Amino acid sequence: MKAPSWFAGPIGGALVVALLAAFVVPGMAGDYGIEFATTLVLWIALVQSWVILSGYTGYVSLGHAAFVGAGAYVFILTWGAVPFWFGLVAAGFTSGLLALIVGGPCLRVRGPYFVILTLGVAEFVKYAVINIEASLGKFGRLMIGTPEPVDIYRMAVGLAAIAFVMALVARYSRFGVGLRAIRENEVAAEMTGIRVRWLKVGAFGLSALVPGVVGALMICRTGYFEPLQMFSPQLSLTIITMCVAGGSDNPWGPLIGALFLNILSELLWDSAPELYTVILGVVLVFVVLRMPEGIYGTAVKRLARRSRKAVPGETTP
Amino acid sequence: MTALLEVEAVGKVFGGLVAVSDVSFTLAQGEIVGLMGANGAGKTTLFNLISGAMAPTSGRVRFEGCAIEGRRPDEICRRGIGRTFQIVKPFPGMTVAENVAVGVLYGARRRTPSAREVAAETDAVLAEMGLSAMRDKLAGELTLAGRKRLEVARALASRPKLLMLDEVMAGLTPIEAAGALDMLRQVHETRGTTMLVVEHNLRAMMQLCQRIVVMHHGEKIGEGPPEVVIRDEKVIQAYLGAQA
Amino acid sequence: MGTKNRKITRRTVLAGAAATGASFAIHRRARAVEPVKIGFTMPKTGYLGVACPVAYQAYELWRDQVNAAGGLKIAGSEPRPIEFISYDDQSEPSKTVQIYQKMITQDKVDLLLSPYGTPFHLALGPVAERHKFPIVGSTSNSTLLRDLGVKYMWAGQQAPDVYAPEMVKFMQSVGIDSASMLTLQLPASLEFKKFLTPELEKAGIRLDANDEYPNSITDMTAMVGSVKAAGSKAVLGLSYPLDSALYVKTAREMKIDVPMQLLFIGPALPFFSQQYTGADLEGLMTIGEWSPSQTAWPKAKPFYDAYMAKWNEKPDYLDSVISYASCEILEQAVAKVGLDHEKLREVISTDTFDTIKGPIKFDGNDNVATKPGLLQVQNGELEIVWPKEIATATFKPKQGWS
Amino acid sequence: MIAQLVFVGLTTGAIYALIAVSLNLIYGTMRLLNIGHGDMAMVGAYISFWLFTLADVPPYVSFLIAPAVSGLFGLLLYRGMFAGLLRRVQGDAVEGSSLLVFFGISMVVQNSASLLFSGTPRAYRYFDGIVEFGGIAVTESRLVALAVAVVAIGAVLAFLKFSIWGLGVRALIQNRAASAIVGINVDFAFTFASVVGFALAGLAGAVISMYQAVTPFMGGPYTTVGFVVIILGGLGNINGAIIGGLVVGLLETAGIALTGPNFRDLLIYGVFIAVLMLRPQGLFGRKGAH
Repeated sequence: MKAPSWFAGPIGGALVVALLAAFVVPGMAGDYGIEFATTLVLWIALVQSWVILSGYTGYVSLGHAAFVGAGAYVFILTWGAVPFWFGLVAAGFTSGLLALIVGGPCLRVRGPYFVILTLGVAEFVKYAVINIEASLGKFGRLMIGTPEPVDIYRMAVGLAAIAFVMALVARYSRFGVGLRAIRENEVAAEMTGIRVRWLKVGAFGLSALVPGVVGALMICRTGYFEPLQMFSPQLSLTIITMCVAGGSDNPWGPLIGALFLNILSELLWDSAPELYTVILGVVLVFVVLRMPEGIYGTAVKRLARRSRKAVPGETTP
Repeated sequence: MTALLEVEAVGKVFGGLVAVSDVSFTLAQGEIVGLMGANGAGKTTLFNLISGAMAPTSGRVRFEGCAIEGRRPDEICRRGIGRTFQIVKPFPGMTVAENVAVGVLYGARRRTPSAREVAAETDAVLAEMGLSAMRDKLAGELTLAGRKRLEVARALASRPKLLMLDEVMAGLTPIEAAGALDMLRQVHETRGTTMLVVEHNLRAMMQLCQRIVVMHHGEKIGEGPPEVVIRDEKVIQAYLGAQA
Repeated sequence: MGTKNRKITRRTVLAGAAATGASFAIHRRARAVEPVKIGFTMPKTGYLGVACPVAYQAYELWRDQVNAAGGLKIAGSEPRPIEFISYDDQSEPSKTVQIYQKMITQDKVDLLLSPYGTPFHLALGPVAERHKFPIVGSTSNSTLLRDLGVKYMWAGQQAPDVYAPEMVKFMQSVGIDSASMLTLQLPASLEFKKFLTPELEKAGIRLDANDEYPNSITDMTAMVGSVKAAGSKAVLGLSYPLDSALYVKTAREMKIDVPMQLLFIGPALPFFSQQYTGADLEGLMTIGEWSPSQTAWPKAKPFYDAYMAKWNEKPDYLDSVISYASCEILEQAVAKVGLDHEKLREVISTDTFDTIKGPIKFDGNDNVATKPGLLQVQNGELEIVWPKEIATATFKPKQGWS
Repeated sequence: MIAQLVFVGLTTGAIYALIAVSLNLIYGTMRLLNIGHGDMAMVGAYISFWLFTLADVPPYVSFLIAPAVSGLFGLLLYRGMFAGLLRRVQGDAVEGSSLLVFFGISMVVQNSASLLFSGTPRAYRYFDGIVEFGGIAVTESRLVALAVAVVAIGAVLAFLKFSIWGLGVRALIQNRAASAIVGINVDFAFTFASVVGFALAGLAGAVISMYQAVTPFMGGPYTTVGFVVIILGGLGNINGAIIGGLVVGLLETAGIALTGPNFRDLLIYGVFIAVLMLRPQGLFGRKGAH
């Protein structure tokens, strides 16, 4: 299916927002604002990439950290040896390749088995890298001459825009219809002519491209690579949290989830530095209990209900 | 008439259990054939063997002259075999229109359709199945009759040359069942689709099918025009005996 | 069968509550004069949450002491009380970078103290440089800080390339000719191993068992077994607190009878003496060059007493001491040149400071006045056994377990 | 040395099995992805530590108090949150939602502990004599841990096997929809799973506190091991969880002895991945159980 014409709207919108974010925000926000915005935008890129596999197909991956870490690792290995942009691209493609390799066997397993298997694979990759680094006599690697924060921020904005468009196109294209059919009923999907395996592995590979680049940008920010931090399972968990909080059937939910969680934690952190993690936990629990379909899903439903009430006689929203 | 589907001495064994044994029959282009038999006779297993959900232990299945047994279900679908499930499997979280669009997008065709073509074809199938009014409802919210209809619609959307229907009338009220019957006849009339139908409703089978294959304990025990088959002594004994 | 340390904890709770109350009181009274805002982050949550109290407790002690004495003396103006602006960096260096930017640009802090741990110092180097904001490092001990080439940050502790030769010199001085090394796969341990291995070789000390283990380790039976089989004269555990405790547990079970048993970080921490006492603790060694009983440093014992009084547990001889010393350096620099960042950088880079661990002077990023040393538990107290110049006791081989 | 390694592996494995069995009750019955399970163990460990240091209560008494507290916590969580959640959310969405809920709960519990007690590790000494038999020398606390784990797991097994309610819980683990149809009281089974699941986690924590320093963040690794073990053994399979726990325990001791301690995680996760590749439903899971 060719991209329908209305794609032009959201894609154009994403571009405008990205350009504004890239060139207006730095002028308004101070150094700290840029750091916060970079963090936010990198999270947006991550959740958009995650949703392509896990949101659309229902194969919930707890292993996204492996791709962030692998990208960061490749980036630091090639640091100084290849041009900067080449390193970024290499980071993305290495993660994508890693996903294609592990995706085939992993995606044979469904449901909870897949969730924990991806966690296991990510931990395996992490400790493999730790062992490789140790055997090379490395104890954390330093990068000197990383880009200025403002430039990292702009790259992150670009990346998030790419990730958003990828998630959007993946959602509303033939590919995305197939992925969602797999989520709804894999057997029926296969019987309806969907090459289930190709689609799943393809989605896995696609969803790993962006995190690889995110990993590279993350180590650019601190100028330091250490496997234990870059492969942290906490990162995978946080991605899922944002996506579930926002709703994960389309790119908007995760976008809202990432905004919600980042801004909330920023506000809490600033006003209640001691208690903020506790409050954040309570809010998360509340969100799930009150909005099981995520903030976006629930909001859409409420709006639909309201408009239905407003226009009596109309049967469907 | 050329044979569209040829089932040759197909057998399936699960562990030690023989589910289907040495079944052969053919379907001609444009024919509607019924598959009858008591519960456990092996009808659904035979469906699974043809549609690729399972590989047969022995025998061949040819579609348009090509051996398809043991191939992946998605490939078989794209070759032109569509099916429904006895226990319905719609995509519950997608709308009715989206369910049908999956068939349009991934079913048998030579090139990827454009968005406009998908929309047009989806609308056409929805109209054909009488589902237009429910197009934006979630499939999971439909009644059983609606979901069964939707399954047929989704299968039809994939432009099958052969449509395999697994008890699309079971569990429906008599009025709903009559509606379904009319709908299938309509489809056959306008599209000329070949059909293989499993149904327990004897009257419906008599009205719909040109020929009936009867199975019992995994074996084929009879075949012929409906009015002949139901008078067959062996069939009555096996079928009614098991029913009673 | 069981022994316990009840007194410590019950009093800790009470003392903690009292201290909080006291500091509130000071805050209110001091409102008359605009306080000096000093910012820092601590990894209160995340994987370093376990380790950081030893550092921020030292900071808080310093603040309370300075405030109780009338405030921070500033060249050219009245003393002003100290107000801390501190945040949780969640054990993430990128968060540290972000928060320090916030503290500099939004909270407009006057001064900064350092965060906890080497990676955090490394991540912060460029920030200090960009804002020309001096930060006296504390709990950082890597050669990488030097490689970073920043002018506004100084390492608190000795880098391993200085430390390793000293350790080997000590081993030679007590006649140790063979060693087994157990290394945790975390940056600080791995870096130490990298510099220690060639030194051992140069000194002709045989390296027997030489294992690395991940931070997820829960059982050391196999590893300690290989140490026992090797029969070395020293066990060099390049370990962190929790795996140090695991080593002791396993070495006890397997009766490791080795004269020198060194654990990188652990024996100096309070929980260690809750878990192990008496003969188990006796004779264990760790790195560090500080002791309250070193009379050459008149401030040492008072610091120890004050820390005990406030927190009801011993300071960590490495991290608490250097954290407090970094505050002292800042305090003395401010007393001399005021709050101007450029002047502060100048004076910190050139002056010699009088701290609880003796004089500290920086050359480049490194502290060149302090000689790295080793500590040993003797009669339940940590004593300096190396280097000779500041030793408070002589090395005694470890004598079995309880 | 081999005897020592195997015995120690069994003691480690027994605790893993205890945690996995309790996690399996929660995950197997309700499909709640309890990533806060290890934090419940942490709560149990703190209870044990504080009771001992402040009130002289010996740990074997805490073995009763800690599970009572954490079991009550489980009951409150189920009644207050999960009963409603499970009514409203179905299918795969349960896992996603419960993951988020437990992520929140875990944050609250961990950080409350951190605020109340600070991150400083705490420890006490009890059962710390060394027992020697047949070439094996172990700290008493390991033996106690082994004994407690065996008794607790045995009690759960006996309950599931011999009582009529246990039969219901087992049926529920096998097939939830079918169980409700045959009249099994799903609400009771869920309550049981919540209370016993949480209580056993608390018990495990109380046991662990005897030989491992207590910190607010100690739970994470146990959660991970718990999940690996129940998936390895087959989701919902209690016996599988026991065997899986012992396998991981032995991998940690004997496996390390054969390969090297730096291979610990590669070994555990490698075996885990390999098993799932060969048997996608786990070692003892039924095909199609998921």
